[in-house]
Amino acid sequence: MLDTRTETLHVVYLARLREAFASSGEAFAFAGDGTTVAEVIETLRGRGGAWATELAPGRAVRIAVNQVMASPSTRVHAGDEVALFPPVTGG
Amino acid sequence: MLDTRTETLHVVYLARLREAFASSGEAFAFAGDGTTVAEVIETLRGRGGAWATELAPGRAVRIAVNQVMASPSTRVHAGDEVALFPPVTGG
Amino acid sequence: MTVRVQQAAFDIGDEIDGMRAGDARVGAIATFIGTVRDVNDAASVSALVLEHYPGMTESALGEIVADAKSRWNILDALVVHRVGKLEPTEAIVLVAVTSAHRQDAFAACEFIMDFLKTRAPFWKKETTPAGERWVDARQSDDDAAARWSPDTR
Amino acid sequence: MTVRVQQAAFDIGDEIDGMRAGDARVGAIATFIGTVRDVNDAASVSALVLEHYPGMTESALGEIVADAKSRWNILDALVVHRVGKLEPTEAIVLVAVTSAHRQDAFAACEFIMDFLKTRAPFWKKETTPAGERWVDARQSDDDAAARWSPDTR
Repeated sequence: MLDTRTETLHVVYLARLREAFASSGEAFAFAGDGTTVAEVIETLRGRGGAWATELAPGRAVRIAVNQVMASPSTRVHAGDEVALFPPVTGG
Repeated sequence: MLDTRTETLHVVYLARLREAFASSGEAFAFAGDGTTVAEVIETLRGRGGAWATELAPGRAVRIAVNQVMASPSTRVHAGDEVALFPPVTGG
Repeated sequence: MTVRVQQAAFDIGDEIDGMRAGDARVGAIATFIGTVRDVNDAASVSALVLEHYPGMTESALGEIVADAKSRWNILDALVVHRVGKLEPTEAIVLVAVTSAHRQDAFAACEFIMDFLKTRAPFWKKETTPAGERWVDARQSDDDAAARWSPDTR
Repeated sequence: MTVRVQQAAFDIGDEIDGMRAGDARVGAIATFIGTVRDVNDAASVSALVLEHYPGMTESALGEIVADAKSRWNILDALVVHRVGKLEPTEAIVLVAVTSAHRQDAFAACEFIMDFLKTRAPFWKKETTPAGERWVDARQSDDDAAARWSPDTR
Protein backbone atom coordinates (compact mmCIF):
# COMPACT_ATOMS: atom_id res chain seq x y z
CA MET A 1 0.00 0.00 0.00
CA LEU A 2 1.14 3.52 -0.85
CA ASP A 3 2.41 5.57 2.08
CA THR A 4 0.41 8.77 1.58
CA ARG A 5 2.87 10.59 3.85
CA THR A 6 5.15 10.84 0.85
CA GLU A 7 2.88 13.57 -0.54
CA THR A 8 4.33 16.99 0.13
CA LEU A 9 3.29 20.60 0.06
CA HIS A 10 5.43 23.67 0.50
CA VAL A 11 4.81 25.72 3.64
CA VAL A 12 5.89 29.38 3.66
CA TYR A 13 6.38 31.49 6.81
CA LEU A 14 6.32 35.27 6.61
CA ALA A 15 7.08 38.29 8.81
CA ARG A 16 6.86 37.55 12.56
CA LEU A 17 6.35 33.81 11.93
CA ARG A 18 9.42 33.61 9.69
CA GLU A 19 11.49 35.16 12.47
CA ALA A 20 9.97 33.08 15.27
CA PHE A 21 10.49 29.81 13.37
CA ALA A 22 13.88 30.92 12.00
CA SER A 23 12.63 29.58 8.68
CA SER A 24 11.16 31.05 5.53
CA GLY A 25 9.54 27.74 4.66
CA GLU A 26 9.91 24.02 4.27
CA ALA A 27 8.68 20.96 2.46
CA PHE A 28 5.91 19.41 4.52
CA ALA A 29 4.86 15.74 4.25
CA PHE A 30 1.13 15.20 4.74
CA ALA A 31 -1.62 12.63 4.38
CA GLY A 32 -2.74 13.77 0.94
CA ASP A 33 -5.97 15.12 -0.52
CA GLY A 34 -8.66 15.91 2.00
CA THR A 35 -6.26 17.33 4.56
CA THR A 36 -7.22 20.83 5.73
CA VAL A 37 -4.97 23.77 6.54
CA ALA A 38 -6.18 23.44 10.16
CA GLU A 39 -4.71 19.93 10.25
CA VAL A 40 -1.40 21.16 8.85
CA ILE A 41 -1.28 23.86 11.53
CA GLU A 42 -2.17 21.32 14.22
CA THR A 43 0.81 19.17 13.18
CA LEU A 44 3.17 22.17 13.22
CA ARG A 45 1.89 23.22 16.64
CA GLY A 46 2.79 19.77 17.94
CA ARG A 47 6.48 20.63 17.47
CA GLY A 48 6.28 22.75 20.64
CA GLY A 49 8.45 25.81 21.32
CA ALA A 50 7.85 28.78 19.04
CA TRP A 51 5.50 26.59 16.97
CA ALA A 52 3.21 26.01 19.92
CA THR A 53 3.36 29.67 20.94
CA GLU A 54 2.86 31.34 17.57
CA LEU A 55 0.23 28.87 16.34
CA ALA A 56 -1.63 28.58 19.66
CA PRO A 57 -5.42 28.60 19.32
CA GLY A 58 -6.55 32.22 19.58
CA ARG A 59 -3.41 33.66 17.96
CA ALA A 60 -4.35 35.49 14.75
CA VAL A 61 -2.76 33.53 11.90
CA ARG A 62 -3.67 34.26 8.31
CA ILE A 63 -3.48 31.69 5.55
CA ALA A 64 -2.92 31.77 1.81
CA VAL A 65 -3.06 28.66 -0.37
CA ASN A 66 -1.34 29.01 -3.73
CA GLN A 67 -1.08 32.75 -3.03
CA VAL A 68 -4.80 33.28 -2.55
CA MET A 69 -6.29 34.09 0.86
CA ALA A 70 -7.71 30.94 2.41
CA SER A 71 -9.15 29.69 5.69
CA PRO A 72 -8.42 26.85 8.16
CA SER A 73 -11.03 24.70 6.45
CA THR A 74 -9.40 25.01 3.01
CA ARG A 75 -8.27 21.57 1.72
CA VAL A 76 -4.75 21.22 0.43
CA HIS A 77 -3.26 19.03 -2.27
CA ALA A 78 0.20 17.74 -3.17
CA GLY A 79 2.38 20.55 -4.47
CA ASP A 80 0.30 23.35 -2.94
CA GLU A 81 2.01 26.39 -1.46
CA VAL A 82 0.56 27.06 1.99
CA ALA A 83 1.60 30.40 3.52
CA LEU A 84 1.13 31.24 7.19
CA PHE A 85 1.51 34.84 8.36
CA PRO A 86 0.24 37.41 10.88
CA PRO A 87 -2.55 39.84 9.96
CA VAL A 88 -1.22 42.20 7.29
CA THR A 89 -0.06 45.72 8.14
CA GLY A 90 0.85 47.39 4.85
CA GLY A 91 -0.33 50.66 3.37
CA MET B 1 -38.01 115.00 6.30
CA LEU B 2 -35.06 112.88 5.11
CA ASP B 3 -35.61 111.07 1.83
CA THR B 4 -34.50 107.56 2.83
CA ARG B 5 -34.12 106.65 -0.86
CA THR B 6 -30.75 108.43 -0.78
CA GLU B 7 -29.28 105.46 1.09
CA THR B 8 -27.37 103.20 -1.30
CA LEU B 9 -25.93 99.75 -1.43
CA HIS B 10 -23.78 98.21 -4.11
CA VAL B 11 -25.31 95.39 -6.10
CA VAL B 12 -22.99 92.94 -7.90
CA TYR B 13 -24.02 90.62 -10.76
CA LEU B 14 -21.97 87.57 -11.60
CA ALA B 15 -21.73 84.90 -14.30
CA ARG B 16 -24.98 84.38 -16.24
CA LEU B 17 -26.67 87.32 -14.48
CA ARG B 18 -23.79 89.66 -15.34
CA GLU B 19 -24.19 88.72 -19.00
CA ALA B 20 -27.98 88.87 -19.00
CA PHE B 21 -28.02 92.34 -17.39
CA ALA B 22 -24.96 93.51 -19.36
CA SER B 23 -23.73 94.89 -16.05
CA SER B 24 -21.26 93.75 -13.41
CA GLY B 25 -22.99 95.87 -10.78
CA GLU B 26 -24.47 99.22 -9.84
CA ALA B 27 -25.20 101.57 -7.00
CA PHE B 28 -28.73 100.87 -5.79
CA ALA B 29 -30.87 103.39 -3.89
CA PHE B 30 -33.10 101.78 -1.27
CA ALA B 31 -35.35 102.57 1.68
CA GLY B 32 -32.68 102.02 4.34
CA ASP B 33 -32.26 99.67 7.29
CA GLY B 34 -34.88 96.97 7.54
CA THR B 35 -35.02 96.33 3.82
CA THR B 36 -34.52 92.67 2.90
CA VAL B 37 -32.66 91.21 -0.06
CA ALA B 38 -36.02 89.87 -1.27
CA GLU B 39 -37.28 93.47 -1.51
CA VAL B 40 -34.19 94.53 -3.45
CA ILE B 41 -34.73 91.66 -5.88
CA GLU B 42 -38.42 92.56 -6.19
CA THR B 43 -37.48 96.13 -7.21
CA LEU B 44 -34.96 94.86 -9.78
CA ARG B 45 -37.49 92.42 -11.19
CA GLY B 46 -39.85 95.36 -11.76
CA ARG B 47 -37.51 96.69 -14.45
CA GLY B 48 -38.85 93.98 -16.78
CA GLY B 49 -36.87 92.40 -19.64
CA ALA B 50 -33.90 90.30 -18.59
CA TRP B 51 -34.47 91.41 -15.00
CA ALA B 52 -37.95 89.95 -14.93
CA THR B 53 -36.77 86.76 -16.64
CA GLU B 54 -33.61 86.04 -14.66
CA LEU B 55 -35.10 87.05 -11.30
CA ALA B 56 -38.51 85.44 -11.87
CA PRO B 57 -39.85 83.58 -8.84
CA GLY B 58 -38.68 80.00 -9.10
CA ARG B 59 -35.38 80.84 -10.84
CA ALA B 60 -32.47 79.75 -8.67
CA VAL B 61 -30.68 82.93 -7.58
CA ARG B 62 -28.00 82.83 -4.91
CA ILE B 63 -27.21 85.77 -2.68
CA ALA B 64 -24.13 86.98 -0.83
CA VAL B 65 -24.17 90.04 1.43
CA ASN B 66 -20.74 91.53 2.08
CA GLN B 67 -19.24 88.42 0.50
CA VAL B 68 -20.91 85.94 2.82
CA MET B 69 -23.67 83.60 1.64
CA ALA B 70 -27.05 85.06 2.60
CA SER B 71 -30.76 84.45 2.01
CA PRO B 72 -33.72 86.47 0.70
CA SER B 73 -34.69 87.38 4.27
CA THR B 74 -31.27 88.88 5.08
CA ARG B 75 -31.59 92.60 5.94
CA VAL B 76 -29.31 95.03 4.16
CA HIS B 77 -27.78 98.33 5.31
CA ALA B 78 -26.29 101.37 3.62
CA GLY B 79 -22.95 100.55 2.04
CA ASP B 80 -23.55 96.78 1.90
CA GLU B 81 -22.35 94.77 -1.08
CA VAL B 82 -25.20 92.55 -2.28
CA ALA B 83 -24.18 89.95 -4.88
CA LEU B 84 -26.69 88.02 -6.99
CA PHE B 85 -25.55 84.98 -8.94
CA PRO B 86 -26.64 81.56 -10.22
CA PRO B 87 -25.90 78.39 -8.25
CA VAL B 88 -22.14 77.88 -8.24
CA THR B 89 -20.47 75.36 -10.56
CA GLY B 90 -16.78 75.33 -9.66
CA GLY B 91 -14.51 72.46 -8.73
CA MET C 1 -4.32 75.80 5.94
CA THR C 2 -3.88 77.47 2.55
CA VAL C 3 -6.32 78.49 -0.16
CA ARG C 4 -5.23 79.96 -3.47
CA VAL C 5 -7.10 81.15 -6.54
CA GLN C 6 -4.96 81.60 -9.62
CA GLN C 7 -4.91 81.62 -13.41
CA ALA C 8 -1.64 79.72 -13.66
CA ALA C 9 -1.39 75.95 -13.87
CA PHE C 10 -0.03 74.22 -10.78
CA ASP C 11 2.28 71.24 -10.34
CA ILE C 12 0.46 68.53 -8.42
CA GLY C 13 3.61 66.88 -7.08
CA ASP C 14 5.14 70.17 -5.94
CA GLU C 15 1.94 71.22 -4.19
CA ILE C 16 1.64 67.94 -2.29
CA ASP C 17 5.34 67.82 -1.40
CA GLY C 18 5.23 71.42 -0.24
CA MET C 19 2.37 70.98 2.17
CA ARG C 20 3.72 67.87 3.88
CA ALA C 21 7.41 68.79 3.74
CA GLY C 22 9.24 67.66 6.83
CA ASP C 23 6.12 66.97 8.89
CA ALA C 24 6.70 63.46 10.25
CA ARG C 25 3.34 63.53 12.05
CA VAL C 26 1.71 63.02 8.65
CA GLY C 27 0.74 59.42 7.90
CA ALA C 28 -1.98 60.04 5.33
CA ILE C 29 -2.51 62.45 2.46
CA ALA C 30 -5.82 62.40 0.62
CA THR C 31 -6.04 64.50 -2.51
CA PHE C 32 -8.57 65.32 -5.14
CA ILE C 33 -7.90 66.81 -8.55
CA GLY C 34 -10.74 68.02 -10.75
CA THR C 35 -9.92 68.17 -14.46
CA VAL C 36 -11.63 69.48 -17.60
CA ARG C 37 -13.48 66.76 -19.52
CA ASP C 38 -14.02 66.98 -23.26
CA VAL C 39 -17.69 66.13 -22.92
CA ASN C 40 -20.47 67.33 -20.61
CA ASP C 41 -24.23 66.86 -20.75
CA ALA C 42 -23.95 65.07 -24.10
CA ALA C 43 -22.03 67.87 -25.85
CA SER C 44 -18.34 67.95 -26.69
CA VAL C 45 -16.44 70.66 -24.86
CA SER C 46 -13.39 72.36 -26.40
CA ALA C 47 -12.73 74.89 -23.61
CA LEU C 48 -13.93 76.08 -20.24
CA VAL C 49 -13.84 79.55 -18.74
CA LEU C 50 -13.88 79.73 -14.94
CA GLU C 51 -15.29 82.94 -13.51
CA HIS C 52 -15.27 83.76 -9.81
CA TYR C 53 -16.27 86.46 -7.33
CA PRO C 54 -12.86 87.80 -6.37
CA GLY C 55 -13.80 89.42 -3.09
CA MET C 56 -15.53 86.36 -1.76
CA THR C 57 -13.73 83.33 -3.18
CA GLU C 58 -10.80 83.04 -0.78
CA SER C 59 -12.92 83.72 2.29
CA ALA C 60 -15.55 81.16 1.24
CA LEU C 61 -12.85 78.54 0.66
CA GLY C 62 -11.14 79.47 3.93
CA GLU C 63 -14.38 78.94 5.82
CA ILE C 64 -14.92 75.52 4.25
CA VAL C 65 -11.39 74.47 5.19
CA ALA C 66 -11.79 75.78 8.75
CA ASP C 67 -15.05 73.86 9.04
CA ALA C 68 -13.28 70.67 7.92
CA LYS C 69 -10.56 71.24 10.50
CA SER C 70 -13.14 71.60 13.24
CA ARG C 71 -14.80 68.30 12.26
CA TRP C 72 -11.82 66.02 11.71
CA ASN C 73 -8.39 65.51 13.15
CA ILE C 74 -6.37 66.88 10.27
CA LEU C 75 -2.92 68.46 10.20
CA ASP C 76 -3.14 70.68 7.13
CA ALA C 77 -5.32 71.36 4.12
CA LEU C 78 -4.62 72.99 0.78
CA VAL C 79 -7.06 74.21 -1.86
CA VAL C 80 -5.81 75.55 -5.20
CA HIS C 81 -8.49 76.58 -7.71
CA ARG C 82 -7.81 77.96 -11.15
CA VAL C 83 -9.78 80.68 -12.95
CA GLY C 84 -9.74 81.86 -16.54
CA LYS C 85 -9.61 79.74 -19.70
CA LEU C 86 -8.85 76.02 -19.44
CA GLU C 87 -8.74 73.21 -21.97
CA PRO C 88 -9.69 69.53 -21.69
CA THR C 89 -7.34 67.51 -19.44
CA GLU C 90 -6.17 70.64 -17.57
CA ALA C 91 -6.49 70.57 -13.79
CA ILE C 92 -9.13 72.93 -12.36
CA VAL C 93 -8.83 72.30 -8.66
CA LEU C 94 -6.58 70.52 -6.17
CA VAL C 95 -7.64 69.68 -2.63
CA ALA C 96 -5.06 67.99 -0.39
CA VAL C 97 -5.49 67.07 3.26
CA THR C 98 -2.86 65.65 5.62
CA SER C 99 -3.60 63.71 8.78
CA ALA C 100 -2.10 61.04 11.01
CA HIS C 101 -4.65 58.47 9.79
CA ARG C 102 -6.42 57.95 6.50
CA GLN C 103 -10.06 58.14 7.61
CA ASP C 104 -9.76 61.77 8.70
CA ALA C 105 -7.86 62.73 5.56
CA PHE C 106 -10.38 61.07 3.21
CA ALA C 107 -13.44 62.47 4.97
CA ALA C 108 -12.09 66.02 5.18
CA CYS C 109 -11.00 65.97 1.53
CA GLU C 110 -14.41 64.80 0.35
CA PHE C 111 -16.16 67.31 2.62
CA ILE C 112 -14.10 70.20 1.25
CA MET C 113 -14.92 69.18 -2.34
CA ASP C 114 -18.63 68.81 -1.63
CA PHE C 115 -18.83 72.29 -0.11
CA LEU C 116 -16.54 73.84 -2.68
CA LYS C 117 -18.97 72.56 -5.30
CA THR C 118 -21.98 74.17 -3.60
CA ARG C 119 -20.61 77.16 -1.64
CA ALA C 120 -17.55 78.61 -3.35
CA PRO C 121 -18.40 81.32 -5.92
CA PHE C 122 -17.05 79.85 -9.15
CA TRP C 123 -18.95 79.46 -12.41
CA LYS C 124 -18.06 77.46 -15.51
CA LYS C 125 -18.83 78.45 -19.06
CA GLU C 126 -18.26 75.81 -21.72
CA THR C 127 -17.43 76.17 -25.39
CA THR C 128 -19.36 73.56 -27.38
CA PRO C 129 -20.02 73.13 -31.12
CA ALA C 130 -23.33 74.98 -30.55
CA GLY C 131 -21.59 77.93 -28.90
CA GLU C 132 -20.87 78.98 -25.35
CA ARG C 133 -23.10 77.97 -22.46
CA TRP C 134 -23.08 78.33 -18.70
CA VAL C 135 -22.82 75.01 -16.92
CA ASP C 136 -25.89 74.17 -14.85
CA ALA C 137 -25.53 73.28 -11.19
CA ARG C 138 -26.24 69.62 -10.39
CA GLN C 139 -28.77 68.40 -7.87
CA SER C 140 -26.32 65.59 -7.08
CA ASP C 141 -23.85 68.18 -5.75
CA ASP C 142 -26.46 69.62 -3.39
CA ASP C 143 -27.26 66.10 -2.23
CA ALA C 144 -23.58 65.37 -1.63
CA ALA C 145 -23.16 68.47 0.53
CA ALA C 146 -26.34 67.69 2.46
CA ARG C 147 -24.79 64.44 3.67
CA TRP C 148 -22.56 66.43 6.03
CA SER C 149 -25.20 67.87 8.34
CA PRO C 150 -23.60 68.98 11.64
CA ASP C 151 -24.65 65.84 13.51
CA THR C 152 -23.36 63.43 10.87
CA ARG C 153 -19.82 62.16 11.22
CA MET D 1 -5.24 49.25 -14.06
CA THR D 2 -1.67 49.02 -12.79
CA VAL D 3 -0.18 47.65 -9.58
CA ARG D 4 3.51 47.89 -8.77
CA VAL D 5 5.62 46.77 -5.81
CA GLN D 6 9.06 48.34 -5.65
CA GLN D 7 11.92 49.36 -3.38
CA ALA D 8 12.54 52.65 -5.15
CA ALA D 9 10.86 55.89 -4.18
CA PHE D 10 8.26 57.19 -6.63
CA ASP D 11 7.40 60.68 -7.82
CA ILE D 12 3.80 61.43 -6.92
CA GLY D 13 3.31 64.05 -9.64
CA ASP D 14 4.80 61.85 -12.37
CA GLU D 15 2.65 58.88 -11.32
CA ILE D 16 -0.56 60.90 -11.40
CA ASP D 17 0.30 62.65 -14.65
CA GLY D 18 1.25 59.33 -16.22
CA MET D 19 -2.01 57.60 -15.46
CA ARG D 20 -4.30 60.36 -16.68
CA ALA D 21 -2.15 61.52 -19.58
CA GLY D 22 -4.25 62.58 -22.52
CA ASP D 23 -7.48 61.00 -21.30
CA ALA D 24 -10.04 63.79 -21.60
CA ARG D 25 -12.79 61.53 -20.24
CA VAL D 26 -11.21 62.02 -16.80
CA GLY D 27 -12.92 64.67 -14.67
CA ALA D 28 -11.85 63.47 -11.24
CA ILE D 29 -8.70 61.99 -9.74
CA ALA D 30 -8.79 60.82 -6.13
CA THR D 31 -5.47 59.84 -4.62
CA PHE D 32 -4.17 58.58 -1.34
CA ILE D 33 -0.58 58.60 -0.14
CA GLY D 34 0.47 56.75 2.99
CA THR D 35 3.67 58.04 4.60
CA VAL D 36 5.95 56.93 7.44
CA ARG D 37 5.20 58.72 10.72
CA ASP D 38 7.89 59.25 13.37
CA VAL D 39 5.61 57.98 16.12
CA ASN D 40 3.32 54.95 16.45
CA ASP D 41 1.58 53.44 19.46
CA ALA D 42 3.28 55.93 21.80
CA ALA D 43 6.84 55.09 20.68
CA SER D 44 9.09 57.14 18.44
CA VAL D 45 9.92 55.44 15.15
CA SER D 46 13.23 56.01 13.37
CA ALA D 47 12.74 53.56 10.51
CA LEU D 48 10.33 51.07 9.01
CA VAL D 49 11.02 47.88 7.09
CA LEU D 50 8.28 46.70 4.76
CA GLU D 51 8.24 42.96 4.06
CA HIS D 52 5.90 41.32 1.57
CA TYR D 53 5.01 37.96 0.07
CA PRO D 54 6.47 38.34 -3.41
CA GLY D 55 4.44 35.67 -5.16
CA MET D 56 1.13 36.95 -3.87
CA THR D 57 1.40 40.70 -3.52
CA GLU D 58 0.73 41.81 -7.07
CA SER D 59 -2.12 39.34 -7.58
CA ALA D 60 -3.78 40.36 -4.29
CA LEU D 61 -3.54 44.03 -5.25
CA GLY D 62 -4.76 43.28 -8.76
CA GLU D 63 -7.83 41.55 -7.37
CA ILE D 64 -8.65 44.49 -5.09
CA VAL D 65 -8.38 46.90 -8.01
CA ALA D 66 -10.52 44.66 -10.23
CA ASP D 67 -13.12 44.49 -7.47
CA ALA D 68 -13.15 48.31 -7.24
CA LYS D 69 -13.62 48.53 -11.01
CA SER D 70 -16.59 46.19 -10.85
CA ARG D 71 -18.26 48.29 -8.15
CA TRP D 72 -17.74 51.83 -9.40
CA ASN D 73 -17.61 53.61 -12.70
CA ILE D 74 -13.90 54.30 -12.82
CA LEU D 75 -11.58 54.80 -15.77
CA ASP D 76 -8.24 53.71 -14.31
CA ALA D 77 -6.58 52.85 -11.02
CA LEU D 78 -2.96 52.76 -9.96
CA VAL D 79 -1.41 51.21 -6.85
CA VAL D 80 2.30 51.65 -6.09
CA HIS D 81 3.56 50.11 -2.84
CA ARG D 82 7.12 50.25 -1.61
CA VAL D 83 9.02 47.49 0.22
CA GLY D 84 12.32 47.52 2.08
CA LYS D 85 13.63 50.14 4.49
CA LEU D 86 11.87 53.50 4.75
CA GLU D 87 12.36 56.54 6.96
CA PRO D 88 9.87 58.98 8.47
CA THR D 89 8.14 61.24 5.89
CA GLU D 90 8.85 58.77 3.06
CA ALA D 91 5.87 57.65 0.99
CA ILE D 92 4.89 54.00 1.46
CA VAL D 93 1.92 53.69 -0.87
CA LEU D 94 0.12 55.62 -3.57
CA VAL D 95 -3.40 54.82 -4.74
CA ALA D 96 -4.82 56.93 -7.55
CA VAL D 97 -8.20 56.48 -9.24
CA THR D 98 -9.57 58.35 -12.25
CA SER D 99 -13.23 58.72 -13.11
CA ALA D 100 -15.62 61.06 -14.88
CA HIS D 101 -17.11 62.17 -11.55
CA ARG D 102 -15.70 62.57 -8.08
CA GLN D 103 -17.99 60.25 -6.10
CA ASP D 104 -16.81 57.16 -7.96
CA ALA D 105 -13.16 58.19 -7.70
CA PHE D 106 -13.34 58.88 -3.97
CA ALA D 107 -15.24 55.70 -3.12
CA ALA D 108 -13.00 53.44 -5.20
CA CYS D 109 -9.83 55.01 -3.77
CA GLU D 110 -11.02 54.54 -0.21
CA PHE D 111 -12.17 50.99 -0.97
CA ILE D 112 -8.79 50.05 -2.43
CA MET D 113 -6.98 51.42 0.63
CA ASP D 114 -9.29 49.62 3.07
CA PHE D 115 -8.73 46.27 1.36
CA LEU D 116 -5.03 46.86 0.79
CA LYS D 117 -4.76 47.36 4.57
CA THR D 118 -6.50 44.06 5.34
CA ARG D 119 -5.85 41.80 2.31
CA ALA D 120 -2.52 42.66 0.71
CA PRO D 121 0.42 40.68 2.14
CA PHE D 122 2.65 43.44 3.53
CA TRP D 123 4.06 43.64 7.05
CA LYS D 124 5.75 46.54 8.82
CA LYS D 125 8.56 46.30 11.31
CA GLU D 126 9.44 49.46 13.21
CA THR D 127 12.72 50.55 14.74
CA THR D 128 12.03 52.24 18.10
CA PRO D 129 14.34 53.23 20.99
CA ALA D 130 13.43 49.88 22.62
CA GLY D 131 14.45 47.93 19.53
CA GLU D 132 12.66 46.48 16.53
CA ARG D 133 9.04 45.39 16.68
CA TRP D 134 6.42 44.10 14.28
CA VAL D 135 3.50 46.49 13.88
CA ASP D 136 0.22 45.05 15.13
CA ALA D 137 -2.81 45.02 12.86
CA ARG D 138 -5.56 47.41 13.89
CA GLN D 139 -9.15 46.44 14.55
CA SER D 140 -10.15 49.77 12.99
CA ASP D 141 -8.76 48.56 9.64
CA ASP D 142 -10.90 45.42 9.76
CA ASP D 143 -13.90 47.57 10.60
CA ALA D 144 -13.14 49.89 7.69
CA ALA D 145 -12.99 47.00 5.22
CA ALA D 146 -16.18 45.49 6.63
CA ARG D 147 -18.10 48.63 5.59
CA TRP D 148 -17.91 47.53 1.97
CA SER D 149 -20.05 44.40 2.11
CA PRO D 150 -21.24 43.42 -1.38
CA ASP D 151 -24.68 44.96 -0.94
CA THR D 152 -23.37 48.29 0.36
CA ARG D 153 -22.71 50.99 -2.20
